[in-house]
Amino acid sequence: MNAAWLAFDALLLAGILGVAWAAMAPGDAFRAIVMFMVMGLLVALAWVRLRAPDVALAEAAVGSGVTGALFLRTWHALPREAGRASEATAARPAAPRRLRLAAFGLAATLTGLLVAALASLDGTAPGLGDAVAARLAQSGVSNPVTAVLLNFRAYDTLLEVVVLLAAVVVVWSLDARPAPRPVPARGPIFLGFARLALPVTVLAAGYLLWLGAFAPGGAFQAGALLAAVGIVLLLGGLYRPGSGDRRRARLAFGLGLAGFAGAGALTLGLEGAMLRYPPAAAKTWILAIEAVLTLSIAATLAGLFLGERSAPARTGGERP
Amino acid sequence: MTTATALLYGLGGALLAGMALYRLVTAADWLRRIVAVNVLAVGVASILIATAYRGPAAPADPVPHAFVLTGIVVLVSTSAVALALIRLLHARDENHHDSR
Amino acid sequence: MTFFDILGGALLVLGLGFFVAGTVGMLRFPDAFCRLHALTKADNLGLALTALGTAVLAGTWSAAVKLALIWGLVALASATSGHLIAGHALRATDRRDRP
Amino acid sequence: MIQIDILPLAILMTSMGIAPVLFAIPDARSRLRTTINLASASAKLALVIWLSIRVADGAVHAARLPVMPGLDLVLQADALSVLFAALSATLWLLTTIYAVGYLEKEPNRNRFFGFFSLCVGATAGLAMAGNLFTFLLFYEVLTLATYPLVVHRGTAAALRAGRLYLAYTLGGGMLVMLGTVWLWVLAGTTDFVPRGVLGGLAESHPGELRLIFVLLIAGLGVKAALVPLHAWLPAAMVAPAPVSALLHAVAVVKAGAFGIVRVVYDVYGIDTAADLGVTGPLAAAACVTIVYGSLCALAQDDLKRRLAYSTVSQVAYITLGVALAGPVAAVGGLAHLIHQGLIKITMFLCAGNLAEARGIKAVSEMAGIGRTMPATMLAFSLAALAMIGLPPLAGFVSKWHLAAGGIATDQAWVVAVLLGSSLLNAAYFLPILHTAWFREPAGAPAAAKRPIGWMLGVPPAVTAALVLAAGLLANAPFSPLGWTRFIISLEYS
Amino acid sequence: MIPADPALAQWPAALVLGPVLAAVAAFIWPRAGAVVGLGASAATLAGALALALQIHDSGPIRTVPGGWDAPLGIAMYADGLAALLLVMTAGVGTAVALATAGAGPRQGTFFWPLWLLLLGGLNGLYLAADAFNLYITLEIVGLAAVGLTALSGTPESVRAALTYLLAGLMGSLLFLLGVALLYSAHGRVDFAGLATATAAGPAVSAALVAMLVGLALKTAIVPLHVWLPAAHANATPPASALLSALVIKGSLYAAMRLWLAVFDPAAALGTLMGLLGAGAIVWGSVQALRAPRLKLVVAYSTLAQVGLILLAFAVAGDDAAAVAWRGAVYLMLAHAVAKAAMFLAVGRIVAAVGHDDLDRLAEARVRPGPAQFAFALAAVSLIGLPPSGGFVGKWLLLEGSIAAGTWPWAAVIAAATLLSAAYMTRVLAQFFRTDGVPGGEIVRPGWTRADAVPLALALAALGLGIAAAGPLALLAPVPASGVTP
Repeated sequence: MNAAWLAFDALLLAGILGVAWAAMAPGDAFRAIVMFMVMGLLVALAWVRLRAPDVALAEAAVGSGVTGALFLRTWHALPREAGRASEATAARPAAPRRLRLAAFGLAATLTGLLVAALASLDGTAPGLGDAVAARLAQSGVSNPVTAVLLNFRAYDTLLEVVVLLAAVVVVWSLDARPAPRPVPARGPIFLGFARLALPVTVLAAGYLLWLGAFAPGGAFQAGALLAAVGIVLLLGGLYRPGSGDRRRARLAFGLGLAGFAGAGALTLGLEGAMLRYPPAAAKTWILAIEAVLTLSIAATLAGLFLGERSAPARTGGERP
Repeated sequence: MTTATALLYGLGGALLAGMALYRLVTAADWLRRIVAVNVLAVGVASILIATAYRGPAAPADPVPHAFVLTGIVVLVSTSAVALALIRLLHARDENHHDSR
Repeated sequence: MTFFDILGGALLVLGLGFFVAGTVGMLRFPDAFCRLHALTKADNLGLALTALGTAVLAGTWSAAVKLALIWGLVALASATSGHLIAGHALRATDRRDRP
Repeated sequence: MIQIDILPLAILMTSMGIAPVLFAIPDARSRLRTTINLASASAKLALVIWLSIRVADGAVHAARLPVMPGLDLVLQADALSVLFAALSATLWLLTTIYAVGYLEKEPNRNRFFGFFSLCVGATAGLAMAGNLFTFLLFYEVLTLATYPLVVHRGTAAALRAGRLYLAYTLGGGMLVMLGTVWLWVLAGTTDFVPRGVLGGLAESHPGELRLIFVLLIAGLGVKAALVPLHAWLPAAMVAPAPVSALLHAVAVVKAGAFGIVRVVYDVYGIDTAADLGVTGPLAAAACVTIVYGSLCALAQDDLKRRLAYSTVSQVAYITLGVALAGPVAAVGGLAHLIHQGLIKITMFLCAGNLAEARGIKAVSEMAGIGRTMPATMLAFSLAALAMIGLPPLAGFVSKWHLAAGGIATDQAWVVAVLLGSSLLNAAYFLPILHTAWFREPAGAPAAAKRPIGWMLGVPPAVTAALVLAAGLLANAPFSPLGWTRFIISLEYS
Repeated sequence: MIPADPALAQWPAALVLGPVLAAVAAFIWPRAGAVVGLGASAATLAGALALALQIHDSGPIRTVPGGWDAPLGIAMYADGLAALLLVMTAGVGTAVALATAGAGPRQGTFFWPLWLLLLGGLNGLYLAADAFNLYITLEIVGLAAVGLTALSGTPESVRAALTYLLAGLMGSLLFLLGVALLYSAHGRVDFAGLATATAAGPAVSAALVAMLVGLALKTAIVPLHVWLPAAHANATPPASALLSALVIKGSLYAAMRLWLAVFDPAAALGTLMGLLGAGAIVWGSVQALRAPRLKLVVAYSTLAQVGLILLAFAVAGDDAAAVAWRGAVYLMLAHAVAKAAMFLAVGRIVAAVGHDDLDRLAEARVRPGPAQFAFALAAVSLIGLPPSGGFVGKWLLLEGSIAAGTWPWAAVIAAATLLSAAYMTRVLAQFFRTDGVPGGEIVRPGWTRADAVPLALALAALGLGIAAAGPLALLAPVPASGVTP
């Protein structure tokens, strides 16, 4: 049985490496993007194998899904014509031989270093699994990953949300000339699908959020799902942002961080330490924070996808 | 590394990182570089996940998982900024062309 | 090895077969439309059988419901995306035909 | 701990403190600027006189501010400080008057006078520096504050001179810094103490101490224009006349010479230095400079260049006096610090007047100028004769002591050097006088450009008078010579 | 598990939370941006000063947000070094904010949230006592910095921002790789634990290399500097000031912290760092001597200055090393203040003259005296001449290298001084040159309020050379092997 599993792992790994290589190979950008998304799914599978379902979910939803969508949107905004494509997207015409050799040297060094390092590990390092397990009861949630993310190392997560906000601030600070907008996918079939699928997806997001407390899931996965809903709405032209929505959007982006940091300040005042929840009410705090985060993350991811200024001003329609 | 599986995926991560670094340096266009960076990140994440693996029976160490979750979100944010910059760059170039 | 295990396994293998067929079609067929044809059929059925097999193996109703839900959503999505892709392909061919 | 003493701080601030004010005053308000300038300059002179009296009474004035662990900014007034401070204070007042007249209606006067007073402030700081660290600080400030004055004209030539000046002085400053840090690491102190602070180190680390000495002297030698570190000085004569006075008499070259005196006497201690065998080479370097400078001066037709090379040669007398390691010679050297300053500033101010009034820049153009500008040329001639060493003028006094000191420390060859250089001095000054007084002007004398107002006329007259006085009244207690004797009595107790 | 004095324990967390919350406010209500930004910066400065005094009196502060102690939880650690950089960041930032308060609408809108995020990120970075925590703060700083770079919106700035982002991303991923290796080797990532953890080996050394290379990318240590000149030379003046004064200090500080607190690297590695530093000094100076544009000269000088700071890594010997570290930190401080002043002054000069083409500056009919004066004063500190912070830092560095008997480094420091003097003089000469003006009267605009900030910063850079006693007292225990468990 074990050998079979190893064979499966090797096969999966080979697939991941192959797809990754294809994703980075020169040539058609669209193909590369699709390959990248495929790699994300395969990696998620591999991580399920390694008993990391939470991460697998996130990788599939965010790493592969949202990132892929972002790539496609950008690819769509870039010109196809060869001559200008190079100017717009190329940093350098092509890699000369010397550069390729140097790059290979670098890559080989890095890989060698890592292989040596990993091979040298004897697995004596205990890690923090036991520490987490020991304190899980006091954490207020039963899913260890959520416990780490929102209680034991909640400060990291707070800063992570700061990164998210920083990203959306930067993206919105760039005033691009209205980039061509994706073709609105209309038609009865799509609409039907949207009517049916979107509510279900929202439901699923809520389910994931609630699930996070004791099983794989949580704010980020749920947020990603909601973001997907938003993106479909926007792409389908089912929802056209008006000029007034810009402030509301900013509000939504800021909300999560405001809530989280506010909770930090509050606990700092009440408990004398940032994000140390009152032991009894830990679960309430965590779920409240996660709920706010989910909405904000969804809005932020959608905002990142849409980009600033162009967005509300832009009207849908065919690209020329 | 505790188990062969972990070692296998860890080495896989190392390989991914190496490949990504090579492509990152040699890639001709921005889009491809961002893809490469993402692959590099996946490589790093794989090493963390492999580190956390304690065999099929025992539960895995959740802390590296939390690290990777954070990393994924950080990376999608950064990628979004990079892609927005690429779009802006293109728009600017186009203006440039129009002005000619 | 109960009867259900065998049944589930068999369903999984059958589903896998459909996936393989779909993939082959995807690779071999000449243009987008044929590929879509191969693909959608294959993965709907393939997924259905896989889901069914998994449900049998899992053996709980809640799991079965979830799997059914997943299958339904995927079926919907693939139908829609198939439609969209076809539309795109059509427009693309139009544009190419234009002088 | 912070230690506050009003007197030294006041002397520093009278020139440094007003610099920002001067910067802020727009060019148009020249009367206001002049008032502030002269008021502070006179105030400073008064304070320095007061200080000298206090020091003569043996009072100790010291202000200190800790900067780094163990390293304090120390302003401490001893007899040697007073000597230098008095010189710069007196000449600053005169030069300021002269500069006001000289720069009438020129642009950037606020910048000029601002940096000018910064320079003099830095000089006061150098004079009162209580340790090598403080000295280094003001040494560099002096460099920085002088650069804008050297390039004041903003011409390509001025900027070239400025670049040369910075290249030399910053290089020198770096050497001083290296030496100071090394000394600090080695000895754990940089304080100026009569007869030195090195104690037993001379036995334990002679090699390192010699290297440090070389670093310090080389660094200071740049400003003191010791050959071969002198090239910046002749080049810098493109600057306006008041700046030349500043460079040659009031501040810069004197700072270098003064630093050498400090290092030899108050860091190493004259005996230690002699034991380390570093004074001999120093004396040799001084002699080389004396002769080389004079030889170069011979070849110059441009008046200011000739004066510049004579400075190179004359300032080395100070170094020589110190390096001879004997009280008598030391008296001569230190006295020359003052005498050379008085003499040389007289000559530069006169040269400036010649250029301003008649546009005369070269010796060859001076034919018959003695008749058209008698007062100026009288002052110039007096100074020239003093420089040659004609008794009873100031130059004679210092040269006499140097020679006597050479004999006292049985290094009779010094006498030869002094005689030789005096002959050379005569050889390049007497022709000037001859041309000025006895030659017929070739063709019509150069037309008058502008009249010499009192602001341009009085300062050289006063300095010339001082040159005379310093010679005649050499034995009075507060004469340069008398004060020098007082200092040396402390150093060679 | 619970810190000794809760009142004390709140400072570090508050210094991170405050700016972050302010950033959200400034983002949601753009109109209030300037008010919120200025207020938050000033408040942060006050808080940082209070913390510094606190530490000066009663030693380092260690707190655990969340109440879960390391290694499971995250520790925040504030010692003199951290406090000094906190004050530096808030101080310079407040000054730059004051200078920006009157800038254009778009800058107004987005400058404030970006700056406040940067401030929060840097504060978190200085206070981090946990490798992964450090990684996230690095990302915050990196993103905010990219945003500031692109703020001017010119194609050059956008391209520069993209390159910068990619370099920074590469760097932080290498850093994360190091964190992963550390965790896999030690099973923990808190500094205190890592410092005491015994098990070394390939994994740990690989981690050290990966982290140092990553941070070198972010700090623009030659030869990993390619992104810096374009980024710093094409951003708006306030952005350039923040980028060169503060942002690169963040990653440099991280490297310093890891070097002192977590690893005990081999002497050979230190020498290598020293060599890199020397290379950076030469390369940066030569480029600054040849750069055609004023802003480029200033940008390249940053490379050389960072190189100088790197020399501290090379000086061995216990006491000597301590002195050298103090010198390096003080150089960081002085460079931050002086470089901010310089970029703001350049901004004023360019605004007045209309271009920053160095060779044509001598022909300019407009001579913005105050700005040029500020530039010159800042140059004095950057060259390291007394009385200035640069001089004090350089003195300590020299003292360290001489005490350790490592003469080559002393020579390098001397060379660095003269080189920097050379390229700064190249600029100053253009200011004094007047005979190149093609006819006509030279215009000398007087003082305006906008000159106040650069001038004040430049004077502060000089003041650091006189009032060095206080800051150095804070640094006294460096290197107390960084973080005490």
